[in-house]
Amino acid sequence: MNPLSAIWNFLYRSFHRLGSPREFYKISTYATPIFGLLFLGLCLVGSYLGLFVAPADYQQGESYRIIFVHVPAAWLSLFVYVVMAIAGAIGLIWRMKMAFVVAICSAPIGAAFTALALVTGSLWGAPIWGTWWEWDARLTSELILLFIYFGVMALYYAFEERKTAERAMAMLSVVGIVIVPIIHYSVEWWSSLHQGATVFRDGGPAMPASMLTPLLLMALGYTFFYGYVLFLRARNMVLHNERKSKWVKEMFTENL
Amino acid sequence: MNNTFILFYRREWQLMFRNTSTLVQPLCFFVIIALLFPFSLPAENELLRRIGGGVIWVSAVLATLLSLESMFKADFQDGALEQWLTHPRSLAVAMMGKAFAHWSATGLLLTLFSPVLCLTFRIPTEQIWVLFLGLLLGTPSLSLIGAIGAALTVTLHRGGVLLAIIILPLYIPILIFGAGMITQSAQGADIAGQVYALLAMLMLSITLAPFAIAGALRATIE
Amino acid sequence: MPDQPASLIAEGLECIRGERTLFSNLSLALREQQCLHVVGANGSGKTSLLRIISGLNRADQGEILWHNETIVNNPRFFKESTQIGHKDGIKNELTAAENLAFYQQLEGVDDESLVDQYLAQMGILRCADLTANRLSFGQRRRLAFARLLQPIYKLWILDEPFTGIDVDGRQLIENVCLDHLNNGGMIVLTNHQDLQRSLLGGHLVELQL
Amino acid sequence: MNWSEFFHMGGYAFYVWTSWGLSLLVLVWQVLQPKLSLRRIKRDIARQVRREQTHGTATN
Repeated sequence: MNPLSAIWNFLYRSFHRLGSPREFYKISTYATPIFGLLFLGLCLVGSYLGLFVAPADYQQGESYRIIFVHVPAAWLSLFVYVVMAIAGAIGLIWRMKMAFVVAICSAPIGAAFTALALVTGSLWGAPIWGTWWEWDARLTSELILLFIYFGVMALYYAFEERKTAERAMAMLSVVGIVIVPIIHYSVEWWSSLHQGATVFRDGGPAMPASMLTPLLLMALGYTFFYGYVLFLRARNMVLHNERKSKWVKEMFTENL
Repeated sequence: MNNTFILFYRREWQLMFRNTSTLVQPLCFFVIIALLFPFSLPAENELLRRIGGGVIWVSAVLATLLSLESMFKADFQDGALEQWLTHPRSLAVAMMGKAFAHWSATGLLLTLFSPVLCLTFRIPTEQIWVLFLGLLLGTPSLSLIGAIGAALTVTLHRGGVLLAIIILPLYIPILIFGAGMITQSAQGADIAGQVYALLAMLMLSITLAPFAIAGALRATIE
Repeated sequence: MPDQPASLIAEGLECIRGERTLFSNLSLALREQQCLHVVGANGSGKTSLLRIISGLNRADQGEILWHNETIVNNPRFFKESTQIGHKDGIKNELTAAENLAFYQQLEGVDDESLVDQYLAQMGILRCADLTANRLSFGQRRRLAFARLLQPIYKLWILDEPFTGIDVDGRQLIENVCLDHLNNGGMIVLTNHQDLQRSLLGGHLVELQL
Repeated sequence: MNWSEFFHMGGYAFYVWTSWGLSLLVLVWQVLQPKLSLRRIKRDIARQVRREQTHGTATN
């Protein structure tokens, strides 16, 4: 067997195994703590480098250190949405139970990080722009994204029948993924009318490595954190959804 | 009469003319909302002229939203939707016919009436045409995108507020470009960019929204 | 023709609503000229089964075959089958004739004389120009059935077709069903009462849920 | 390094520490919430299993 098809077969089988709630539960028992430890390690190192090692910015002074919590949160707000929409699409197309679970468990995490990105952005803006809220393209589209997250969650909780709720919510997140980039560009165009030059004085890509390294570490750590919490939430949901099935009951009979 | 789009479009018109309140209500709502603004603002003609375009756009969005909730309600309650779902005709094309009928009864009507409202806001003639063009290009997208939300909430008893939460964020690009056109033209700037943007969004919603509507109906009716 | 192959086959159907399993491992086969009577207590999943057979809902397990092909996304099945549920798909604002004409146009036919013929067959021709909200419940039921008379439908799926109509109406609908079966059609229906003594008795297959 | 200087953050202490503090709060809450609801779910399932074993009936 050639290596490519071996890899493909492995991926295909793991995909299918993860598709079964029981297998997911078994595999995630080991995967969850690994994600948690990776998050903890990366973010501790990132925080240390960001707070103690990285030098002060020559324009913004120490205030720029907000970047190390703001940018990762903003990154997650988008990344989680993409994962949610892709999982929703997979669920709709292949009628896969676990894909819906991933999509639904992602929504509150994404909303939390979107809100965090907004608040930290505002806290950063206050000393630098001199105002808590600026109709800046990034802040504004982040706010709209938060409302889309709220819409997705509200739609899910509006239905009584779980299967209907899952499909409706997945459908909306897929529609959202088409419109979110359009919203972003329209807001960008609009805010360029609104306030002339961009507020962020372009430090540009010329960020020194001493600042870039902790930023990347934090972003990566946050991403693992998302995986960690996603596993925690998904395991809860699987247990609850499958509480009538034999394997869950057996798990609890042993404990009794 | 074998074209699904025409069949459903004609049927919607037939139903709307039997029940003329569905035709009149969104238009009345549109005018009343727009007229609330002059009452709540300082009586300055210059201010009205500057905000008039935006106010009319917001009113158009709200009037569309108001009419969306009933879009599939009757068809769901009397079982017509279930007949279409189990029919070999393309549900997406049928729903496009329905969405365009909805647009003709709300968006198009509002657009045709908007010049009169512009006069009350003392908007100059050349900007009246800019607003007219913007509404003409933007309101079909409002109906098509809104229909997705209407389809998602059709089985819910109190879906009205939820529908607004779902749909209003998605309306923002259309609002930005539509209202932006008037601001631009008031400053004497070129509006071609916004026209193209609205056209692009219209094309996108015509090609994708019908499938999303059909998918949403299949997802929620089951 | 008992040796004829079954047109409608269901294998290993399972339906879960909420947390409850309504039925599982349910199989059935239906030949031409047969009428499947689904029997069961309230809440036993009769309506769910009918919705699954008509393609409105997807079964949680198992599949349904129409002439040996799955009914999922199968245009032939949706062309040849039709269903009347608790909701009849009739528009209050339109007249009886207009309602029927739309369902005819949906099948690509536009023939007013046929509309009149079907209405006459169901005994409601004199109501043709009344809007549907002015029809009595029985007349409305007959109007819903007039749609089934289109020859394109081979399989009728009827949820409680005999509730709420008078003796004459029931007689008429039984006759219409009998004609359909004798012409090689098939029916799947639910009904509270026993149907053995009805006109359909000779064609009946019972399925206990 | 001087600690009081570090906490002072060049005069931006409020903004920087509020941002970091809130981030920490959100992270902790995100972990805590599913852990707490897991206890509730486990209790519910245990109760359901117990009922089925003692009374032999499936509950909904």
